[in-house]
Formats: sequence, structure tokens, C-alpha cells
Amino acid sequence: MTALLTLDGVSRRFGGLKAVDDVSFDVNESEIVGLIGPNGSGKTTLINLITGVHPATAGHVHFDGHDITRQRPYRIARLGLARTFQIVQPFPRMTVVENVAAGALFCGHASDVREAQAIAREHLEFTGLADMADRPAATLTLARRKRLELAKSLAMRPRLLMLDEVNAGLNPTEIEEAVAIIRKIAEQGVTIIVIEHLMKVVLSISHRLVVLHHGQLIAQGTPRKVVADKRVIEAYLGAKYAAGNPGVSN
Amino acid sequence: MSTTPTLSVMSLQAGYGEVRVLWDVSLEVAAGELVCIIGSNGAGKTTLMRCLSGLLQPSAGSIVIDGRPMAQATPADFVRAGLAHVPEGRRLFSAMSIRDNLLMGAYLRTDKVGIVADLERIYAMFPILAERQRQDAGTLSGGEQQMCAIGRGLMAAPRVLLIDELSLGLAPRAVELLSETLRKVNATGVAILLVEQDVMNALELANRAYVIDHGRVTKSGPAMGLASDPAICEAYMGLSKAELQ
Amino acid sequence: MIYLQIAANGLVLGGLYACIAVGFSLVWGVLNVINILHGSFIVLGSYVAYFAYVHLGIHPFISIVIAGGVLYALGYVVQAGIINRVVSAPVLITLTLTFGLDLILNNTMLVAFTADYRGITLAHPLGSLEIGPVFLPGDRVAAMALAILLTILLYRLLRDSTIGRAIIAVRMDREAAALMGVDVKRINAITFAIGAFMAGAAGALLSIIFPISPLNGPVFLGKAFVVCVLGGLGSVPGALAGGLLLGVIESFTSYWLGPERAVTVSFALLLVLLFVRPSGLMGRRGYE
Amino acid sequence: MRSWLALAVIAALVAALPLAGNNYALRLATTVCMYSVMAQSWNFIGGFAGYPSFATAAFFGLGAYASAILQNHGVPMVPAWAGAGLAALLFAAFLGGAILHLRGHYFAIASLIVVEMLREIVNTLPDFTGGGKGVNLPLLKLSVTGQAQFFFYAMLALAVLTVATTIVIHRSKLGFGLRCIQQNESAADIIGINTYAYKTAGFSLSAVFVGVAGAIYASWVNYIDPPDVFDVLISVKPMVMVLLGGLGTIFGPSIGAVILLLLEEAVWRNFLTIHVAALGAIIVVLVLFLPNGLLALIRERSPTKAMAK
Repeated sequence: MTALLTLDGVSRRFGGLKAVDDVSFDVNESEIVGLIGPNGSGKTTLINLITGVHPATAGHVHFDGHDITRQRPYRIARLGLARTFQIVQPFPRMTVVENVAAGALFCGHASDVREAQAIAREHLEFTGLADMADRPAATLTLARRKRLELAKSLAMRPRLLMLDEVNAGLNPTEIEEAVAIIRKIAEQGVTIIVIEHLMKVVLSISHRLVVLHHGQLIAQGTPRKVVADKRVIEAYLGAKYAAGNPGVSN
Repeated sequence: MSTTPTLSVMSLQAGYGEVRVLWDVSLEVAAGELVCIIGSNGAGKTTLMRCLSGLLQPSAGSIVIDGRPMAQATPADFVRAGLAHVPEGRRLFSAMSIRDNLLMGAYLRTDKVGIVADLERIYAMFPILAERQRQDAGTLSGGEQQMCAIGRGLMAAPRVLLIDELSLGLAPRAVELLSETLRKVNATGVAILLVEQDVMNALELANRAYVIDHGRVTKSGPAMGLASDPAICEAYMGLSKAELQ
Repeated sequence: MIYLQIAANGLVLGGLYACIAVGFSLVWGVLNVINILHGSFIVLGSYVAYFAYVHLGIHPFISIVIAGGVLYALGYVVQAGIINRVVSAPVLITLTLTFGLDLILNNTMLVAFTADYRGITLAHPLGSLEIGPVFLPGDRVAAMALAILLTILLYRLLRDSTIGRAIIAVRMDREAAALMGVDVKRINAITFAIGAFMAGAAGALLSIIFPISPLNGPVFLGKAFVVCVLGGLGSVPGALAGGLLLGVIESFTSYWLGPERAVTVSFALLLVLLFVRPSGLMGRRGYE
Repeated sequence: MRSWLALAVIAALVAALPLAGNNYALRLATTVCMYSVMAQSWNFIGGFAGYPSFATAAFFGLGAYASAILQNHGVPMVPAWAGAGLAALLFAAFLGGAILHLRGHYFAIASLIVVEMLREIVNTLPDFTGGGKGVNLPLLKLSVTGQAQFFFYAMLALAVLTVATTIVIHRSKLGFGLRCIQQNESAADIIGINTYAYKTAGFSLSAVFVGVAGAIYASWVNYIDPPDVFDVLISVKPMVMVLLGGLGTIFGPSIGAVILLLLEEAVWRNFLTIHVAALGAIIVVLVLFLPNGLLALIRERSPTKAMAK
């Protein structure tokens, strides 16, 4: 297995606050990695560092042999790195199909707007949004907007897809549907990083978990091993709770 | 519990646009009680706090303070009714002095003598704030900022103090100190409604607790009795204890 | 020592610039609205002082209060009645709105007072002041002193009064301010009115120095822009420093390159500054 | 296709105007075409990309002066117009690189200051530009009516070209990208749009035709001076027209141009001294009550007859 994405000592400060502190890990080709951690642990900041939204204050990020540490976001996107946002960010006054077409058009997979729209419709089919194609994006329900984010990212034909809380705010049925779509994407060979606070979802789809707490990487490994890790339980439930529950190992 | 609660929330529903966050929340805080709400990230705790401070209008249900319904109330109405809010992330006015931050807490009060007396009381409670009262609030450490935020809340002379995420991002030592102070505040008769991530810390501090999961109260009762309840593990990690092992 | 004289002239001018800009800066910082009306507000203040002097014999220095009061009332009404309706709208909307309001006010003044330049010739000028090699007209120095005094008074008001603290609180975090019980809409209107008061007061002071005409509105607005970007948004000490700096810069460019280039240079400076440091020389980064 | 058809029909109808109208009508029509050029141009940066540019007057004045100076140095009129367009284009590309990283108020101010600065520069270079006294342009050897018709057709051709460009841009990758930027710039960045290059392109497009319009205007009126061609109102009126007609639409800006000119004429005739205040009142009413434009009002009433493509 070869590493598609490599983080090497990546840090980011905001004023005095170390939002991400010396984080290193690899993501291999065709892997699904769950990035977890309690509220405010720096997960979204880390994604922002990888995608070039914020420049890292230290460390290096390599993607598919390219050093992308200080690249502009649009260049990183064109290399095949796509993401969705925790707070969905559609182009609200464009139609659903236009939103997805934008992804296809600007990453260079379509030569003109018309071709991009054709590609977009395929992805809408895949994500089950075909019926909504010509409606303004702003009129979709949250669950569908989340799927629109997915379709938009897929239209960029990413090699690595980062999903930031795609299930937040969804009901159980919607979550099941979303998970099914994520699995289908993975089957096509796309490498995936999921940020997710629903532990059941992460456990069921990830090959490997990476845990952040206070901006630091505190554990990584197989899902089973990680969730039983004392430091992880401490991070989620507090030290006293972890200490008072001897069933927890390590 | 006394017969007429100071704060009572009934079947509250709320959200942002079409995104419903609170589905059904009912809770009560009696005079002088220390109640905590626990639940994971995204459970709806902060949304509940926004409703309780007038920043967000609930879509259904009611909030009653001392028998007075708070429908359509503004944040100022909530402060006047006796609810002061210590928001998540503290939200101090960072380029304003500590003293001015505290005085902002007393914005709606007109009893000058009482304000001065309360200011002294806060300084006695948190000597570090007295020492640095002329400094900008932004220069304080996290724990000190939380003290300042609690002090600012108390300056409104509330009957109920709402605290959103007491320990978030703070060192254990600072949390212990703050917990100690909250007990003292509570002993002076101010009821406290605490939202907290650190489960054990919250349960040790509170008389009673509510567990919120997915916008609903899933469990409530005396705090210590809840400590070993499986509902907590479920609420926080989305896994039952059995699944964890 | 010609340079001392030039610097002194610049500082006198700069004190007045600070007073011109401070209200504008406050409104921008707190409401996030660029008040294009500010220049016309200043001119209106000058007219109030002019007529008070010509018809009632009131010294412009005393008219500060009258002009300020008139503008305060006007500012409150304009903000609470009109601008508050769109205060959180995108820039295009708020900017176009205050621009439209300015067209109305400026045109009304043109009709009412004509475009003729008027001036106040004081019956009892203060004579000139001599400090070492530097000569300065006494009235100008007095006007500058009053301008700086007003600016400092505004600073104290913001620091020491309950309303002032509420204004600062709204500027820093309007939601947290609301949690303290602050009525944000009312604070918006008061802030705008205070900005207008400062414009009126500045106008009264300027009436003894600059010719008075509605055509000067945009000139004053331009100064306010430059000072504001030099000093950073919404900060009173920033406006004071920015004003003095602009005064000195203009004074020296007038001397070296001719008075007609002073404005060009200050604008060029502004563009360069916006390019390298959008938050101003003294402003805090990331704070809009 | 419908857009092209509409453009052809409208252009043909307007082009037939000299057959029916008098010189007054012709003057109005020329002005409408000029306004239309300015509004359509502003729409590229303000409507598509959502950047509140006040630089229109800078491009207009720059074009007028560039053409005047070129002609006074012996360049024939039409090549001088083209030179004016090129000057405006290059200036915008250069300026865009400097100020398009600013957002919101800061961008608006920077673009406004550029107008003031160009005016001051022209004022302070009397040998080159005529300074505050202004500059005369060569007269055309044509009858009064002939001149009126010539400049009308010139302005009309430019307006048609501007609208045609709008139609092309609206469907192109560039127009698509600019609309993405307007709706959410950071999301645009993340899907692979080189936002900086796109914004600069949009800004340059908003300059080139305005520069030519300024040049034609200068030849039309024969004499220009700084307060005339660097008037801030030249920057503001296009914004009002686009707001009237609908941001980011194809024909909206031109329709707004017609509406604004008719309003102006009515006000000019009846309230000469307060026509600026009347414009102000129009702006205030527009912003407070019709922020989506008059056309949006009509569209809301009859949703089936939606404009656009």
C-alpha cells in the first residue's frame, strides 16, 4: 500500500491557541479513515489545513507526490482533493444541477458548461437527487443539501474525498441512506476521510480511526482498539469517568 | 423540589430554519438548585441555552420564569426576569477591561450602590480579577476568563445562572477551582443550570441532572444516581457500554 | 526652521481631520455601515455655525453644541427610521442607501444655501501664536485644540459611561452584548447619532477655517476615509493618530510637490495601505 | 438562442429610431445606449461576481481622456476609441490585481478612491491633459443631424456589443465561475476556481466597454473636463440601473438604464434644481422597498414568464 496523503508535523496557531499541534499520519490509497475527537478538538481546522483554506504554520502536507502545504485551494482541488463542509455551502441561488456542474467544470473534467451539466446529471442520479435537478439549491431540505455537497464533490472526480460531518442533523433513515452512498463511493476506489461524531457510523465504515484532542493526535488504529483506548474515553467523557469505569482497557 | 419552580421549560421545540434541533425538552429548576444538563456534541444543549436567553425563539413549547411566560421575550427580558447567561466560549469583550466587562453584566441595573457592592463581592470571590481589573479581558488565561464570565453573569444579580460549557478547553486544576466557586455561588441562593461536556465533573457538582440526546431528554434524576447509567455512554459516544467492550 | 513650521501646520490641520473622521470611524466600526452622509453632515454643521454667527452673533466655538445637537437629532432619526431597516444587508445595499440619502441632503443644501462659498470672518480674531520659530493663527490653534478635546471627550464617553460601554460591547460582539440586556437597535441609532454629532461639531470648528459650501462634502468624506484606513476602524485613538498623520503628510506634500498634489498623494497612500494592510496602521488584524 | 433573438429585435427597433424621431429623441436614445453600456459592464463585476465596484467613473474618465489625448496627437478617431478601451482594460487588470483581494467595504472604498485619484492626477497634469481647464476634441465634418446619427449608431453598436458579450459570458465558464464567486467565494475556491484570475477577468470586462463609451462620449460632446467624466455619479448610476433591472441578469441592466433615464428626464423637466435629490430619493426607495429590482416585482406577479435563459 502506498500513502496517498501524508501529514508530517502539521501545526496551526490562531493567536496563542494551537488549534492543530504537530499532527502526523498517513492515509493510504482506497482507505476509509475516520477522523474523530470531541467538540473543538481541531478536526475541521485540520481539514482546512489539508485543503489550503488556512496555511499551516508548521509541517508539511504531501498529496500523491505533490507538496501541497502552501498551495492555493483551487490548485489542491484540481489535484484531486475534494471536501464537503460541515455547514453545507451550496451556491444557493443556482439550481442543483448547476451546483454539481460547477464541480465538474472547474476541476477540468468538462470542456464547457453543457458537458459539465451532462456529467452533473449522472452524479445526481448516483446520489438520488435527479428529481431535484432544476430546483434552486436553497430550497432543498438539509438532508438533500448534504447529498448535494456529496454530488458536487464527486463531480470533481476526487482521488481523496473528505467528508466533514455529512450526517450531522440527519434522522436515522437519512443517515442510513448517506452511509450507503459513502460505501458506494468507496467501492469506486475513492479514498475517504470522514469526520463524524456518530460513533456507530464511524465504526461501521472506517478501516482505521485517527483521534484528535486539543489539536493533538492522541490515538490511531483499528476502530475497536481506538474506542476502547483510555485516552479516547477520557477525551470524550472526562478523566474521572474513564477512571471510574474499569471495563475500559489500556 | 419546591412546588413552584423558578425556571420551567415545557415541551420545547426549536431549530434553525428547517433544521430541527430540539424535539421535546422539558425541565425544571427550583430556587437555589444546581442542575446540570449533559449530552454529546450536537445533542441540542447550546440550542436550548439560546432559547433560554432569548437569542432564539422556540417554535413550540413554553419557558416560564417565576410563573411568568416568556413568549416572544427579548434577551433583555430574560435578564430582567432573573436569568443571566454565561455563554459557551465565554464571549468576553476582549478589548475591554475586566472591570468594564463585569459592569456590562450589570447593564440593566440602576441601583448604583448595589452594583458597587456586587462588584466587591465578585472581586472577593475571584481575587485575581480584582488584581487585574484594569487589564483587558483578552489577556486573561482560559480559567480566569471563565471566572470573569461567571462574574459578569452574577453582576446581573440573577436568580438563575445559566452556564454553557464550564470546563471546555480548561485545565483540570482550573475546572476544580471553578466548580468550588460555583458551589459557593449556589450556596448564596442563586440557582445554577449548568451545561457540561465533562460528565463526572457535572454530576459531582449538581443536585439533579438531565441527559439530552438528539434534542430530547432521555433521562433525568438525582445526579449521582445517573453516573453509572448506560444512557450516558450512549449519549456521548453513540455506543452502549457493551458495544464499547 | 521651515520644517518645524510645516509640521506645526500639519498638526493643526490633523487635529481637525481627527475630529472629522472619528464619528465616521465609530459608525463604520460599530454598525458596519459606511456613512456616505458624513461629509454632508459636516457641511450642515458648518452652516448651522455660520447662520448662528451671522444672525445671532454666536461664536462658532459655542455653536459646536448647537450644530452637534441638530445633527445628533437628524442622525438619530435617519438611522432609526431608515438605515436600521437594512443595517445587516450586504455592502452594496447599505452603501447605495447612504449614498442616495447623501444625494438628497447635499442637493437640499445646494438649493437652500446655493453653491456659493461662504466664510465666517470673526469680529474678534485671536491673533497669532508664536512658539519659537513657528507662527500659527490663534483661531486655528484654538479650533484644533477644541477638535482634539472633543475627540478625547468622545473617548472618555465610550470608556466611562454605561452607554459608551454598551457601544463598545456591540462593536466587539453584538450577541454577547444582547445577552447582557443591551438593546442593539437602540445602540445602533445612538452610535449613528453620536457620529453625526461629531460631524456637526467638526463642521462648526471648520467654519472659521475653510470656506463653506455643499460642494465640500465629498472632500471631507475623502479625508474621513483616509484617516479611518490609516488609523484602523472604530478606534478613537486610531482616528486621532490617523488624523494627525494625514495632516502632517498633506502639509509636507503641499510644500514639496505643491498643494494640488496633497490630495492625490493621500489617496495613493490610502490605496497602498489597503493593499498591504487592510486593517489600518493601528487596527487589529482580522477585525472587520 | 432566445437571448440572441431578443437582442437582434431590440437592436433593429432601436436602430430604426432616427427614421422616426427628432434630435431630442436621438440624444435620449444615445444616452440610453451609453447608460446601457455602463450598466451591463458594471453587471460583470457587481452583478455576476458580487463585488460592489465604484470604479466605473474611473474607466469612463480614463477612456475619455485616453481617446482625447490620442486624437490630439494625431490618431484618427475610431482607432483612438479602441485605444481608450485597451487603456481601460489594462488599467482594470492592473488595478484588479491590487484591490480584488479586498472584500466588502474595503473593496468599495478602494474603487471609489481610484476615481478621486485619477481626477486629481488629471487635474495636476495640465500640460498633458489640459488640467482643470479641460480639453477640446477635434470636430467632425458632419451636419448637426449627421453627427447626432453617427454618435447614436456608434453608441448603439457598443451597447449591442456589450449585451452580446453578456450573453456569451453568461453561458461561459467565466460567467459560471463569477456567479459561483458571488454566491460563495470560499466554496468556489474549493471546487477548483482560480478566484483571483476570474475576478480580475470580470473586473477587466467591466472596464473595457466603459472606456470606449467614455471615448465616444468625449467625441460626442467635443469637450471634457475632470469633474464631468470623473463624476462619482457615473459610478453610482450603473449600480442603480442594475438594481432596478435585476442583478446578474442578461437584459436587466439595459432595462434599468431605460427606466432610470426616463425617470431622470421626467425629473429634469419638472424639477431641474433638485434632480440630484430626486435621484437620491429613487435610490432610497429602491433599496428599501425593491432590493431585488423592479423586474423581480413583475416576475413575482407572473412566475411563469420568468426571464433569463
